[in-house]
Amino acid sequence: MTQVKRSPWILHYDGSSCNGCDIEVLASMTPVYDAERLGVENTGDPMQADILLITGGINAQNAPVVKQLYDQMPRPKVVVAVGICACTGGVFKDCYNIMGGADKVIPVDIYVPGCAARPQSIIDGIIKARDLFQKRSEEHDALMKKQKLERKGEKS
Amino acid sequence: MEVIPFLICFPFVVALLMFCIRVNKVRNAVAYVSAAIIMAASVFLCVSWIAGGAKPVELYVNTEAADRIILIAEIVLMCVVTVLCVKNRRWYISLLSIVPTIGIAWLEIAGPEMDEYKRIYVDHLSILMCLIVGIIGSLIVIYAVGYMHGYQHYHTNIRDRRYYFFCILFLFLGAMFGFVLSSDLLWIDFFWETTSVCSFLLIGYTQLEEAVTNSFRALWMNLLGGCALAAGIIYYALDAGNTDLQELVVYGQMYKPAAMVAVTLIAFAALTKAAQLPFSKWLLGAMVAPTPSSALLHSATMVKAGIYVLFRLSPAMSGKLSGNMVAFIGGFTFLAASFMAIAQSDAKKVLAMSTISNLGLMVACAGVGRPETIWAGVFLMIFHAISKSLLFQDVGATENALHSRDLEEMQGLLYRLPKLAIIMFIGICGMYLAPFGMLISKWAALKASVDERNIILVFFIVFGSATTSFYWTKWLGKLIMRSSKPVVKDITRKNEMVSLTVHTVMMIAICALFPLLSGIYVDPLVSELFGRYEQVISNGVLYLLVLLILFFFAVPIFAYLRNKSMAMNIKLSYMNGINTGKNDGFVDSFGNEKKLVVSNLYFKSVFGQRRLMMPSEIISTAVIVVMIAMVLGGAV
Amino acid sequence: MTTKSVILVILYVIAAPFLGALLVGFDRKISARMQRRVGPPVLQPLYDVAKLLKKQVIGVDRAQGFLITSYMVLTVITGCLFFAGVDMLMVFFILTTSSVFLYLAAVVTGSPMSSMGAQRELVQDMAVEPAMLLAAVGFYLATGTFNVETIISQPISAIVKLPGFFVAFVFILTVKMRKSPFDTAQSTHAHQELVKGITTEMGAKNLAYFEITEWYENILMLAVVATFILNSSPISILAAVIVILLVYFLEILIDNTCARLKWKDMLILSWAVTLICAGVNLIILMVV
Amino acid sequence: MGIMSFKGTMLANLFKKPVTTKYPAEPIDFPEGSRGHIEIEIDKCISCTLCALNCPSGAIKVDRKARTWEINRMDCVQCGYCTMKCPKKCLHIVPGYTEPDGTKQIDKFVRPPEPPKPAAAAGKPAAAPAAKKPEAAAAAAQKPAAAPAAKKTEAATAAAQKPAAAPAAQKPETAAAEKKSADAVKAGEKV
Amino acid sequence: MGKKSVIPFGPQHPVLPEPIHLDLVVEDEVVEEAIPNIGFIHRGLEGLVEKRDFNEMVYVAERTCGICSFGHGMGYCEAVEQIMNVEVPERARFLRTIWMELARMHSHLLWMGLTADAFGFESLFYECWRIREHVLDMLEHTTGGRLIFSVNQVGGVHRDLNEDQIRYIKDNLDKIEEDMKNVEKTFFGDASVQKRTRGIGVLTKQEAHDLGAAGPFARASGLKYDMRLTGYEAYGKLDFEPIISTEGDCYARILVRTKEIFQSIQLVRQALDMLPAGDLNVPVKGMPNGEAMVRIEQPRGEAIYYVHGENTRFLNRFRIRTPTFANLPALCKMLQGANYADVGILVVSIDPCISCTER
Ligand code: SF4
Ligand code: SF4
Ligand code: SF4
Ligand code: SF4
Ligand code: SF4
Ligand code: SF4
Ligand code: SF4
Ligand code: SF4
Repeated sequence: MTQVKRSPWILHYDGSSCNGCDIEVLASMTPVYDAERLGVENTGDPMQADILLITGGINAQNAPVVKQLYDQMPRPKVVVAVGICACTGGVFKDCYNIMGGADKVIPVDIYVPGCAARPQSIIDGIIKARDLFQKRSEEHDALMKKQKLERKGEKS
Repeated sequence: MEVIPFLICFPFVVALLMFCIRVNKVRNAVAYVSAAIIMAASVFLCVSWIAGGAKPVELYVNTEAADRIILIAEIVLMCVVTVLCVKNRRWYISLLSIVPTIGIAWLEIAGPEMDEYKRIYVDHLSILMCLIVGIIGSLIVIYAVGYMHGYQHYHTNIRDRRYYFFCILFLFLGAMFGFVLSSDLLWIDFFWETTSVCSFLLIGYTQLEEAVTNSFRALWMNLLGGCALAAGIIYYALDAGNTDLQELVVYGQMYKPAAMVAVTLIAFAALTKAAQLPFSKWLLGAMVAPTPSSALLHSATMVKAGIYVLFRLSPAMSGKLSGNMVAFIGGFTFLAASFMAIAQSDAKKVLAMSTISNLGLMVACAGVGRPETIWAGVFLMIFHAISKSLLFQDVGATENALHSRDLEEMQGLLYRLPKLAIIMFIGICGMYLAPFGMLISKWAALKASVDERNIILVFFIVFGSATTSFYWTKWLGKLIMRSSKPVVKDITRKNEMVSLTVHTVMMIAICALFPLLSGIYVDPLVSELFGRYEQVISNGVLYLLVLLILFFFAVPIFAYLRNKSMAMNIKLSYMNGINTGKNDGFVDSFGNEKKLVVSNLYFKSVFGQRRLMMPSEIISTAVIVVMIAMVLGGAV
Repeated sequence: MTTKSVILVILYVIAAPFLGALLVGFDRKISARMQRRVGPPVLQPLYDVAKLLKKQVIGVDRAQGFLITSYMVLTVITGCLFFAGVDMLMVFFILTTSSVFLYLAAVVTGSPMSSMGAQRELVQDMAVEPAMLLAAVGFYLATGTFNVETIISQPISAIVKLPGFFVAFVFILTVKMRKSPFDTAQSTHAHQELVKGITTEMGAKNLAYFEITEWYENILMLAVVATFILNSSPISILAAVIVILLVYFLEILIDNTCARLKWKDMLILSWAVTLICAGVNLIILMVV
Repeated sequence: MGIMSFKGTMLANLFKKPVTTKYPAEPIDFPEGSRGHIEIEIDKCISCTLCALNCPSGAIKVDRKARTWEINRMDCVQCGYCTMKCPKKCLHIVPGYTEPDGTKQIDKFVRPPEPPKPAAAAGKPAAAPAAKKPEAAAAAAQKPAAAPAAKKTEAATAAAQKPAAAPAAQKPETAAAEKKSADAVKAGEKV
Repeated sequence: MGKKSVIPFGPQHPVLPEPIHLDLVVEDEVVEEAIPNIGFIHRGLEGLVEKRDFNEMVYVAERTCGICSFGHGMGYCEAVEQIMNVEVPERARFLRTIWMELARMHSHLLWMGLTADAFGFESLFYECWRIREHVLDMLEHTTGGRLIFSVNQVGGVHRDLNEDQIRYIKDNLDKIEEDMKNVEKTFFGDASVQKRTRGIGVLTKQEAHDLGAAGPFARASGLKYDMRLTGYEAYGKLDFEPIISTEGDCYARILVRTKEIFQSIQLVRQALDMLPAGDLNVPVKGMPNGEAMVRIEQPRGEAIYYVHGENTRFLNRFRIRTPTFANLPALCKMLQGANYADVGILVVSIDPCISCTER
């Protein structure tokens, strides 16, 4: 069984955040917190990412962007909403231009609360997410195997 | 060997026919038949010569009558040039024709009594040239029939003078045969001038403003070479009492001063013909001519006439000042032209630049003048002739279908115009990729110049090789890059396709039979020129290369088949999250869809022709002037 | 081909990726320590590739898969040829060919980032090729052969005669290994103006193949470094290993102490170094 | 100007200890006064709703009748304004953060019945949110009903795995939690 | 046809900390045209004044942005205090100044890291952010928050500094100063860094003025323009000179910001030494009635706060003019003719804060 959870690569997208969580995500990669210990790589490219870290709420303009980035990621994938804004819209949820948290457009798996979410909290979130990633990967394998068998069955 | 006069004269006759027949269908039929005959004749010549033992043959030792005919023809040529020059208010150019012709005429009529010498000489090199001219030339004629049809159809502003076009094509073929088979420098001079004038006439075919200007540029540069040639001949003849090329080379090897000067002057002439710096511009300008003439004259054959002469002279130049000059100019041209090719986006211009660049390498090989470099040079010549002719024709056909020959317009051509694009792909691969032929030659040239301890040349080759890959790869990438541009209707005519296919097959065959060709033909060729031969690349390596070629085809095919059966989920391409859904556009700053355009890098500000041409011309001119002055002054 | 070279080739095919991965692993660890971080485990590159192979196979264009596979296979073949001890010049020429496949794999998608990255990759290739070819020329001048096997069985190491070539080669190694300041086409760190550059559109399997090929290529390049050192005496093997490690460490140090340069600077710099170092050395070799 | 001016630092760093904190292997050392999460001394609360009215992000919900005080942990921005507004000073902002979770965590506290029993009050001010669970009913809020279709396939596994541990009876109440708290804010404005 | 590429840059782009989009027309990697598009972060938080009362609004205002959140809270409070004629106690003014300067340090360090990152200098980026953690530690020790401090209130502040904390700050400042000197050497001494910053994105003094640039960005072009000179809060009592540079390129921008970090260290030390005793805040009575405009110097430039109230709990209007908004026109100017590889650096060099630009 491949330990896919040893290598969770993240893609970070900043929605309508105030920057607070945004830079805390970056801070969690820096020496003091060093998420790379866990094998995290901040890819910036959805094609290569396993975990989508999304900060900030969703507004009309960034909703399709978030959706597209999510769609571009290969399965298995996990979404982590970082910060209150991404969880629920936070203090901005009553603003006319905020639709709400990230779960308004894509399924969110892990909510990381905090305003701003602390780096440790983000690392917690990543750890939870990578366990989920491992689980999904195993399911994905099983699914692939099944499909392969089915295809073979069809042929013969 | 009776086929030789036939080969030379027959195209002239056909040319006359072409001019007279004004019915397209009939003329086309005649052109097909004549092309087939020429091809057959050249092959026959080769076969019969090899059957006769593949020994050098000397013919026509005494032909007063023929000499006279040629002299008259030369004067007629001069008159034609003069008339055309005056008509276009460029009378001064005609001086470049009048002066040497008068000189040659004087030499022949009033000059010293000549020894007996041969007029025609047949050996490996001339047979090879005959084959190139015969086979590729005829194929291009066949291609031209189809191409010119489409060309006239789309370029309604250009007067249909196809009779004229084909006339000159055949005229040229005849001149070319004459050129490579003659040994008499006076004959050579005549055929030389004829090819120059043919080229001039074809460049001006469209009679548009730009074409006329370019054609006169080509004319004066080539005629300048002609002057040097004539001067060299006269100088040599006055001293040695004959005008035999082979004799000249022998004298040159013996360090006879007169021969040295003559060799240098003739080499200079060859540089102009081979479009070396600082005379490269005429070849670039020649690209305004219809594609068949570009393919035939300006890449596959005529420019090779310069190379041919240099190969002949190379034993005499080897290790001398003139040789160094030629090697330097060649290497320098190789590098500078490949730099400039980077900045071109017009497909024909890229081809022209790469032609100049490759010719430069051949010239450098000749200049170094060692058996190994000639070996490499000959192979370069063969590969270059085939693949360039192929590429030119292909680009021409593509242009007819696409109405553009801009590289950027060729994006995704592999999906939009598959047949032509695949051929183009193969042609380009042949031009530079390991383990195809061109690269092997480059490799040999590099090795030989190291052996020769020619440091500058080593650098030219090493850097030129890097830049060469750059612009070719760019082009390949364009062909394969996905594009949303519409599929293009393939309007390539059957005869064009025939020529293209034969070229492609030839190209692949030669790659595959490379070691064989080297063993049975090129090695003897080299030892014939030098009287000795050393193997550049061991046979083992050559066979390994052939194996690699097979592999080269096998790997992608295998990978492709494997990949086909694999499940793959297609995703949108990455555009910072604002791909509009078809991979060809993104949401712009105003919320609208904007078409994505991905262009290649051209580095115009660094490698642009405007920027590099002037300095390169200055450098090369300086080198040539200094060297010639030194040779004239008696240095060896 | 001797049995020795057969063994070497087999070793290369099997062990090179692991060795390459380990080197990258140490690279990441050492870099992390330089940045006062703990850094990922040494085996991280292997974990990464294992994961990538597990992921859903995705792509923008079907053709990409086969082009990348061809790239990988051709690079491995090139490496094999080198370890089989054949003509070095040929090895370098063929290496250029395999990199063409990488270029094609990146541009086939027509995506902006990956195409621009690919173009820069081409510039990089253009920057390194002279030095590589010159290195081969240098070996030829020093030992009279392009044959790798013969080169490494000379009585004295080639580096004695070829210090300039060595410097030029190590310099372009920085480009080849995609290290700062020359990681213009693809950066292992995402924070590049081209996103992931040439690999932007590669995910899952394709990226895994790319990574593996990089490992093979790195090992090949380091083997060339070793060729400078190796001679007929067995002690030279030890020396070669030490030099390789030193060179690799130097690359890591350079990577961590330089800003990324632009393509123009890269081209000028690497050509200048090639011209000066290799050039002077060449002149000396040829004249003497 | 120098080449690789940073090399000294880099080489020196190589022999220095990394500054990385070993979290999660080692616990975090929160400075005193760090604003982490809100805690309530529920027995002191008088259900005045001032905290709920003044919370800028509407995280608190107070139900006077049911004597409950609940906070949506995924809504609280740790501003601490509620603690200032509370007349009984029974709200505190203390170090330590709410753990990330797959669901939106709502912590509900019930005020003890009228004559307060001292025994019940003693154990209340619990420290970490995790420790609170046995006393306060932590409920798993359902995902918003408007979740996109894509979620069903992709996140099906996640949904399945989510513990149904939360008492079934509480579900309807928590589902509406978000909305109601928002309503509360609006109601407050009208006052 | 031309050889121009038309490509998107952003909104999702790893070199950009925040979503901003540029339509780029590029030829040979040289930008010919750049059209920016913002709005990916627009929340409309100014509109919230109608839903949150003026005290509560402080917490919304400081979430305009998580980097100079302190300044936003402070600017808002100052504006409200102005209409309500509140005299803020002296100690509170000094505390505000101290926190403001600490926030400036963290903002500048963050920026320097991002700049290093934009030109591909990973380890320098890490180094800057490592130093920045010291600043964040100080802030968390004294305010309870790493980025968003929530210590301001209309009428003053509600956290105080005790002796331990002051000592802690002073110790930390020494450490930072030392580390900064090391980083500074690389920023100004390394050849490769110079290659990427010198002469890149030059903005002359005149252009900076005409295009309305603000903050360190403007000061790097030689505009002596620093709102702190107006002496709000405790700045009037501190001794400092605005830092300017004249080159106007990316190098100058780094220079100005680096020097400002040292300046901030000095300012914090001064303020700590002069810290007067007294109340932290004064009670605020009544409702805001009238309008006020306040200008303060945020780390990234001048910000303007405008409030308007009509004697209710809720303000009528709240507007912020942010520095990035002022700097965008200059950015577009610089991008023209820039190298594609420099786009990232140039965008970062104005210290773009899209989140407050769009609020
Ligand atoms: S949760 Fe807070 S810190 Fe994070 S983006 Fe939202 S307002 Fe900013
Ligand atoms: S800390 Fe702030 S957000 Fe959290 S409950 Fe209290 S007032 Fe609301
Ligand atoms: S303000 Fe205090 S007393 Fe009032 S409801 Fe909230 S916690 Fe209870
Ligand atoms: S604020 Fe003015 S400039 Fe900005 S979007 Fe609105 S109208 Fe346009
Ligand atoms: S920023 Fe402008 S548009 Fe947005 S809420 Fe405020 S006033 Fe309205
Ligand atoms: S101009 Fe003003 S009122 Fe009109 S639509 Fe735009 S924002 Fe609304
Ligand atoms: S807000 Fe008003 S004053 Fe300010 S720039 Fe815009 S139009 Fe001018
Ligand atoms: S200028 Fe930038 S850092 Fe400052 S508040 Fe605005 S967005 Fe935040």
